[in-house]
Amino acid sequence: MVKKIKNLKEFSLSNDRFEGANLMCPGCSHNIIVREVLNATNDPVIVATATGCLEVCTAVYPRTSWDVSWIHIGFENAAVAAATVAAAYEVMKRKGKLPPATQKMVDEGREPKIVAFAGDGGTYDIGFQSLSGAFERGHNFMYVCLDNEVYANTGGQRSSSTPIGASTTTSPAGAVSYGEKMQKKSMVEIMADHGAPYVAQVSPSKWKDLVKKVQKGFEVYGPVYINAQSACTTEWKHAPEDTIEVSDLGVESCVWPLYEIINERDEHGIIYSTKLNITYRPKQKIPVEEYLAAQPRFRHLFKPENRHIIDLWQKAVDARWEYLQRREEAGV
Amino acid sequence: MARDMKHIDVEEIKDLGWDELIPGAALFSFKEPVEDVVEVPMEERPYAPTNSHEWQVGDWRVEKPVFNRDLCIDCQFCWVFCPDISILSRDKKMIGVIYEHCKGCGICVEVCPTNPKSLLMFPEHMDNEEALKQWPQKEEKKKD
Amino acid sequence: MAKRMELNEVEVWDGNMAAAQALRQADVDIVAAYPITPSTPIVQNYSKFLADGYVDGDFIMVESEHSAMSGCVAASAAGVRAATATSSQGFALMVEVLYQASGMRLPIVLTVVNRALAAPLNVNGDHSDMYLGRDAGWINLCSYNPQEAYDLTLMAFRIGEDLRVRLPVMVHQDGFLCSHTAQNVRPLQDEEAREFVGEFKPVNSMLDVANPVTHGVQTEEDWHFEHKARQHHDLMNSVPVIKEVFAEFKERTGREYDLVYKYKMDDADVAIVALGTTVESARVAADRMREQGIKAGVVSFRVLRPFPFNEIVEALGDVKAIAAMDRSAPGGTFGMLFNEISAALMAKGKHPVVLNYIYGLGGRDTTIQMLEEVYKQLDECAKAGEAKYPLQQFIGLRGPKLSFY
Amino acid sequence: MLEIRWHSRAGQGAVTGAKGLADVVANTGKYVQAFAFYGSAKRGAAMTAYNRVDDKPILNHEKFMRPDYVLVIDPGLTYTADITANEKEDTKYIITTHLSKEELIKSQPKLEGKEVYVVDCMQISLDTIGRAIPNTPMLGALMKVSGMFDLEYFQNAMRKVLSKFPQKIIDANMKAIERAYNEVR
Repeated sequence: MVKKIKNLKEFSLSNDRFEGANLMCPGCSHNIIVREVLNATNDPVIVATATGCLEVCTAVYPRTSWDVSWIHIGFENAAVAAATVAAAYEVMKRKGKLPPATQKMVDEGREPKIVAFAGDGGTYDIGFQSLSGAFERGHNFMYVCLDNEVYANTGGQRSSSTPIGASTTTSPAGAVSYGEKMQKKSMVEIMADHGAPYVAQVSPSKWKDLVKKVQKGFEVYGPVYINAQSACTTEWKHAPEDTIEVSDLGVESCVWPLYEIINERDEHGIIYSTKLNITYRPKQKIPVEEYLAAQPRFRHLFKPENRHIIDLWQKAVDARWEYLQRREEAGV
Repeated sequence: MARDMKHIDVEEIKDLGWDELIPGAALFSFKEPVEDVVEVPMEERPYAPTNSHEWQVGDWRVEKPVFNRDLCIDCQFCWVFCPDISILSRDKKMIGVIYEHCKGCGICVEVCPTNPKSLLMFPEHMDNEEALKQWPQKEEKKKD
Repeated sequence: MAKRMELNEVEVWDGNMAAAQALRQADVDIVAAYPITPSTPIVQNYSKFLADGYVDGDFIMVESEHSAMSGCVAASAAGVRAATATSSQGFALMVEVLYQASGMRLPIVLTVVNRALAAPLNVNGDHSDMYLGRDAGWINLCSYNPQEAYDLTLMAFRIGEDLRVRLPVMVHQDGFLCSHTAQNVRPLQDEEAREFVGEFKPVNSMLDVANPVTHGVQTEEDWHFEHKARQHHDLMNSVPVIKEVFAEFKERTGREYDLVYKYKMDDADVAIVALGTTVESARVAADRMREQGIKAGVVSFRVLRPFPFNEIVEALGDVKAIAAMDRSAPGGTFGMLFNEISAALMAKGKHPVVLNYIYGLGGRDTTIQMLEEVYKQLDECAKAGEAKYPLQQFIGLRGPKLSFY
Repeated sequence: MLEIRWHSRAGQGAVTGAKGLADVVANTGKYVQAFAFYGSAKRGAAMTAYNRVDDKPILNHEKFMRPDYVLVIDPGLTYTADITANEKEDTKYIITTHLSKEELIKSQPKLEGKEVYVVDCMQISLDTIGRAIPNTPMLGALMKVSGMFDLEYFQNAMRKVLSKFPQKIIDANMKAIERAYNEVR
């Protein structure tokens, strides 16, 4: 059942199912994303979380910060965990063996929403196999990647989501290095190419866009992938109060474009239409340099010998933005 | 015998022996069933003592946000962007800061659109009454 | 509702079919699995049962064994019955999640068709995978033939799901020697089996939206130890439940199981201790030895974990010489059976000669003649009252004799 | 205890044959065992399958066997496989071949002086079933040579074993069994 959210005031009527006094860093985007996702629906939610900051900070014995059922198994298996909970739910529903309170919800048309949260390490890297498998199998669940582009939980090591030029603890900038050497991979397209009915990229700073996409994701049957920008005060090294501003800089510079890919499928799962929609278009695209300058993880790029990496960044972002616009125009 | 982790007194938890633990280290959110949690505001929920709602992290703060009701337009930016569920908002009205859960990140202040802001950071030790007295005046828009 | 399968009083099933039939009859809600030789036919048979309408649950063909066990953990925490099967490398890939399953106290059933671990790659049977997982906090049940693989798989659900236990259970069978060897099996009819296994009783089900529960928490030095202690305590205390289930099964079928398996041990001077199909082959060898006047017996673990300390000492305490036969590369020490049996005997003040034989790795044939040779060596030691051979010998090996200690 | 070793190529049905035989024998109240050796080799590779039959439960799990019967269902294996391995004095050989017994022994001298029977299971299976699956005809020949069961009893029992197959296939197999039963020399 879709929750009606016309504006932020209406959204603020939501009763959170995620609790404070968890142990996440002050100013952490993960928490903001989790709140926005959970508050996007009034249906019951069941959560699986990969090992990572969110997991180690919200279920530290003897306290839980979750008012929904929650499971953590390992680093690499949040997708299969959520997918199998979804499968178990469907078996029990078919057999008529759901717990009474759950059955009551189902009877009211409020089926539980099953959501996996994982960081980019648990998604782009170690959890990719489990994620790919679960999407190929088509389970009915939502996977939200909290993408802070680094292994924040273990102390800031590079992941395959770390963007070029970022200084991390395993790709540090130094006398002869500008930091991370690789471009990050495009998880949104990779997951869309699994044939998932709905895939989107979001930023917590654009809360309405995020909530709308999550709601769309909850409405389709099948696996849904949401790639959420998650500015990390500790590893991006910006001040905690600047989390939303840094996120916005990412969106407004098109470093973090907000878009969705919809694979429309017939009853046999055959895709008859793929559409990419850009859901937010900056009024005036700001230079990437401003985004980079806001984050000390890129500080060294402003040295003369590394300026070319900033130019490279701008080129890459422009090319990508162009690509997205062309796809949108072409309706593919 | 495993102790009932839904009802145990918070003070007792840390003294539990191995034989009193729930098998599998499961934790419960509530003391009793809550059929439809989204219909129950936090202040009315039967939280189990093991719910972090019953805990506090306020001592993490160096500075605290102070809320000025007189200036607030109830836009709810602070509510939506608060990472720590520490902005108490009811019936579309901003009520105040839950200091037990606020870690003092300052996002609420940054996103506050009023002029002057309706939320500002003040030293942790300062009285809120005192802070309100020191509230700055409206900032004139700089001319280019 | 699943269709009923008409079964003959005597079926000729291999170990894989026996295990698959037990999973079918147990009405498992979620089987999440990945193929690997030699356990593959279990999930093939199971998916055929599903295709023909004999299974009401879901069968999820996942993309790895890691996901197979992760899926079982999630399903079990969701509050449904979950099971899977694996071998060897697949088992190794599952290991991380085996600990999650037991730590979260989820009564998953895993049928393990034992096979060697690479390198070099080998698809045949030995006990390397069993040994790899023995500290994972699971109840370990051992079968020696297809009938037992069937019986123990049914019983595994009852034992693991008992509210006094709530632990995952592995049922081991030998790769090929059991899994691909068809023998007479007397199955229960579907309704008898279902009645015996009973309905799954969810505990802290994630699907109960009115009672949110958090599974898989983080504990640090202030809590981890207590939780592991609780887990070990409950594993150790599963023994009475295992015995109850064995007793009830005997009442229904006449087939008797005990923590420790004994053959002709009442008056035995020498004994072979082994696992898997070798236990039965050793019976043949023991009978031949007795024809030659050597009082030979056989002992095995029906329940490897929890370790039946008193029972194993009772079984072996009066024996003069014992062969601990380990079918797993010992990796720089004695084999597991040697270490555990010797420790148990010593702790109870018993000092028989104990020899360690490493045998049958990678499916190398274990012949009756080879077992007879072992008995003959034991007989010499028994008569001499001391070890007349190196404490660790590799047998059935080409090339010069290999021994240690 | 009666022990049987099958020589076959993967895909020719030796395992199915061994299990089918076990099924039939188990129905008479006897104890059976049917197993095979596998490597990672695929269809076409030489392989062996085994049966044990006894009046009491079979405990022996050694792969080593001194067979009472050696069944060779692929003609080529007579020359390339070690079909006389671990033979006993009275081991009986039933060999698929288009040759006469004398011709066969001449072509494979190590069968000299042994109790050898020949039957062309390949041709029979091609004629009756339409495919080179020489396992069921070999069982027909084994019945004749061993006297284990009479033809009619065995055919009835095999009908049950094959019951999941279409009637046409069952009928073809029955014909194959009967021909081999009558043609084995």
